[in-house]
Amino acid sequence: MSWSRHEIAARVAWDIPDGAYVNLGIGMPTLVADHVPEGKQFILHTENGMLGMGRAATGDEVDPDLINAGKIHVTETPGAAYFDHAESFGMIRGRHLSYCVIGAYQVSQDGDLANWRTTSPTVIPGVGGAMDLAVGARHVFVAMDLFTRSGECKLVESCSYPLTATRCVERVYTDHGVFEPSADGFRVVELAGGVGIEALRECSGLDLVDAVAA
Amino acid sequence: MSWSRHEIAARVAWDIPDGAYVNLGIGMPTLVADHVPEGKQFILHTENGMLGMGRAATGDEVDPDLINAGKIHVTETPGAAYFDHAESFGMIRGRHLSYCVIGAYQVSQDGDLANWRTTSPTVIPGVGGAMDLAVGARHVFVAMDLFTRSGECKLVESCSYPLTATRCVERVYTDHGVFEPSADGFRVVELAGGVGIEALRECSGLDLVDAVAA
Amino acid sequence: MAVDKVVPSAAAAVADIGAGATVMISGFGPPGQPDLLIEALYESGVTDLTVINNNAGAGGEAISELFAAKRVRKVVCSFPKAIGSTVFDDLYLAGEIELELVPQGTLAERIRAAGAGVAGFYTPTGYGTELAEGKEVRVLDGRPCVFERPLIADFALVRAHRADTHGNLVYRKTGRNFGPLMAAAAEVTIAEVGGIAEVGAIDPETVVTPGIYVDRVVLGADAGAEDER
Amino acid sequence: MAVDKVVPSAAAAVADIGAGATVMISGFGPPGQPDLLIEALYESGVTDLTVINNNAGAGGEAISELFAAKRVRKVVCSFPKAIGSTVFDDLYLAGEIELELVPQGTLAERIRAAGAGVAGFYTPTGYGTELAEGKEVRVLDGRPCVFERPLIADFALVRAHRADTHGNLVYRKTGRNFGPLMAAAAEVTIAEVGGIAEVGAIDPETVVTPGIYVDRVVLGADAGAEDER
Repeated sequence: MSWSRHEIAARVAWDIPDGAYVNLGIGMPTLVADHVPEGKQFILHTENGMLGMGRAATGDEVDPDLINAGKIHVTETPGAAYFDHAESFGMIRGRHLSYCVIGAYQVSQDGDLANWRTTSPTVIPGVGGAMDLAVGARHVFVAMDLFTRSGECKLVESCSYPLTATRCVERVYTDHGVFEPSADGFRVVELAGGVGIEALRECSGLDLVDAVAA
Repeated sequence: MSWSRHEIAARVAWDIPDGAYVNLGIGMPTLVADHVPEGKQFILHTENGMLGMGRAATGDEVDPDLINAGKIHVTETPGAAYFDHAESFGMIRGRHLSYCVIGAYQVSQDGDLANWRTTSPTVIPGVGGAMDLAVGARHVFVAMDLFTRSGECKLVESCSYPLTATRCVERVYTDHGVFEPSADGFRVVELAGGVGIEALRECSGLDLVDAVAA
Repeated sequence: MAVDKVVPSAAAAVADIGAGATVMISGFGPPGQPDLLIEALYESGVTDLTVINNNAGAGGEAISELFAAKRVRKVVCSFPKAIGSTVFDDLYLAGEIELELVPQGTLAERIRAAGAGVAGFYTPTGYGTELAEGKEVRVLDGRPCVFERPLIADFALVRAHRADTHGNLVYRKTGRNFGPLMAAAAEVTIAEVGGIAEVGAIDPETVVTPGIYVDRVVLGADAGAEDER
Repeated sequence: MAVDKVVPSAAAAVADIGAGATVMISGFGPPGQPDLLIEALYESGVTDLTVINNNAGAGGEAISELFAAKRVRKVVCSFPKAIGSTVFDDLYLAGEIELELVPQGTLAERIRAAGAGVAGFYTPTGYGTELAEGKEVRVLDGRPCVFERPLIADFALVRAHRADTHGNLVYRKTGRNFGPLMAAAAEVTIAEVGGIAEVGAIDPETVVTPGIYVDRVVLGADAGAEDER
């Protein structure tokens, strides 16, 4: 059976070490914060100028001056720090952030990432901090469904959507398993229960390398 | 009679407007702070990370963590701010500092400045913040004696000492008068009492332009 | 004379922003957005502006009004899409506004470069993407990088938490964002603040924007009795 | 596990600094100089160092000892001349140490660039002088500028006023100087501090160096009973 969004998030959290400085994108990546394994602490970065971000604010916790990059009201944890945008993106671009977890439209087997715009001419383009995170974080993890709603595989030989950054993705966590871009094509690191590598090869049209630990 | 060091400093202070952000070099330029005309306030910058520097500290005022760029213990004035070296020199290079007043070995009639090293092979070179201040401050004023101890004029056609920056000096305040580099040679803006322009032309070998206000 | 940068009204503070001016506006979402100054800019009737902001009309009515009234010729931003507003979208799709889209970190760094006198820099961000098309690329330490230039403005409108009369500023939480960068990058910087203190009331160790970068200080509409002088 | 970057001794903190390492040392004069860490570095016996510091042995005995013992192969600084010390001068004139002289603002900006992932930049500083000889020059906005590269280090030894256990740092007065820049520019950053507080004890608004840049925290010799935990 394929993994749920929460199971994907938990799988990502499992791979991030204790004490890591982590930036979580909007959507499925945000769920990673809810699945930090016991005994681990992640320090969350939000690119609008904060380290030590806490969970979403509720009720009286809402402070009009405290939002995350998704413009959601959040809380502050002990040891937090505020800084300006130059410092925040210097931190990203300067490779200080240990992990970022982001969504994607497509990931190519070279590790190219497409996650900032589709090619629709009626959609206003907006890039935000996606390109900075993709080139800057030491480890770029993608969390996404393996297939689009119309059934197309989001792991591709080469991206047809506009690129966010080249050769940046280290791992892709999906509902069907965990994949790693490599020179020989995608390596299949782990499969959700009941998912067969042969079936995936067929749907995706990709030469998948079986790297599932015995 | 030629001007004293204090008279030169007072003359510089006269030309700096109220509310200016000013960096004062070591030596004669430092004296400018002692001659701020009544009704004016200068906000002093020291490149080791402070705005709102006060006078030299004495007795109990000495704080081991509070020195100026000359490594002298100083005081803090109301409205002071501390910042790091990148901010301090960004402030300088970004043309936020309205005035800097510095000493010089030589100033050329094009406004080139030589003030960081002589050509002696046994002297250790050290540049500090001289080059940054010379290119960055909106108005670069030089305060110096017009002649070296051995009688050579420090205003020159072109500098023989290593340059600090090209075409940066706006005015030169000396014991014999005030000079401005210009395309036509040095303009003599003001002369100390008893100093004749003809005599200066003779000593200096320069084509001085008489621009003394009638 | 004692330095005092406090201006009596937002209207007076923005009065010399003329047609064709380039104006930076701080803020990321509502935090850090100078609402009163943006409103005063709108009321002034000024046209043909170039606006540098992280967004393009998101996070506040005042800034959306400015766009809706077609006072903005061009916007430089990282994320023009606004939740709950189609003002920019409609103008853009109708070809009535120019958009320069810049990755958020490059936007911040270009503004920082303007303030810090850095004439240009190389960044890995954007390499190989359509946002770097036509830009110079150079391989440095084995990594292809894109050449970027400073973003300078005639005016910066920034929002801070408190000021003193010298224009020293402190911010509050994620309201800091672009404020300190923009304050340094414009010829004239106008700060809207939640409170104004006498000089000396802000701990010199905690000042974020030193007064050297600030030309005018205006009390925000929300400040009310918060003027501490 | 709760994040805790406090290391029991300066000796332990510098133990992995090996021969040939590039080490940044904060300080401008005595303020901001990590005396205990420099002493521990000296005691460790490590050789063949490249030191990046504003000076070269000025402002403290510990750093002069390091030079005098010929442990430093090269120094990158803006002002090697020390008042009351000829240690560096003698080595330099004897050709026993390499000197890379950098204008102070360019030194700061190159360190800042390393920390902020800027691969290179153009500055007007130094143009037309012997310190720019051999460097690429480019005219930008009508002004000739010099191309400069980031200064990266293996280790940074910085001095701060206080830390919390996450490595968040605050500085004191002109002791701030190069500390925040160097902390971000090195692979491993070790902070010597005057006091260590529990996490949460430092106001998040006043943190100057966020803990993300700091790997190890050591209590300075002067701190004594100032450990607030």
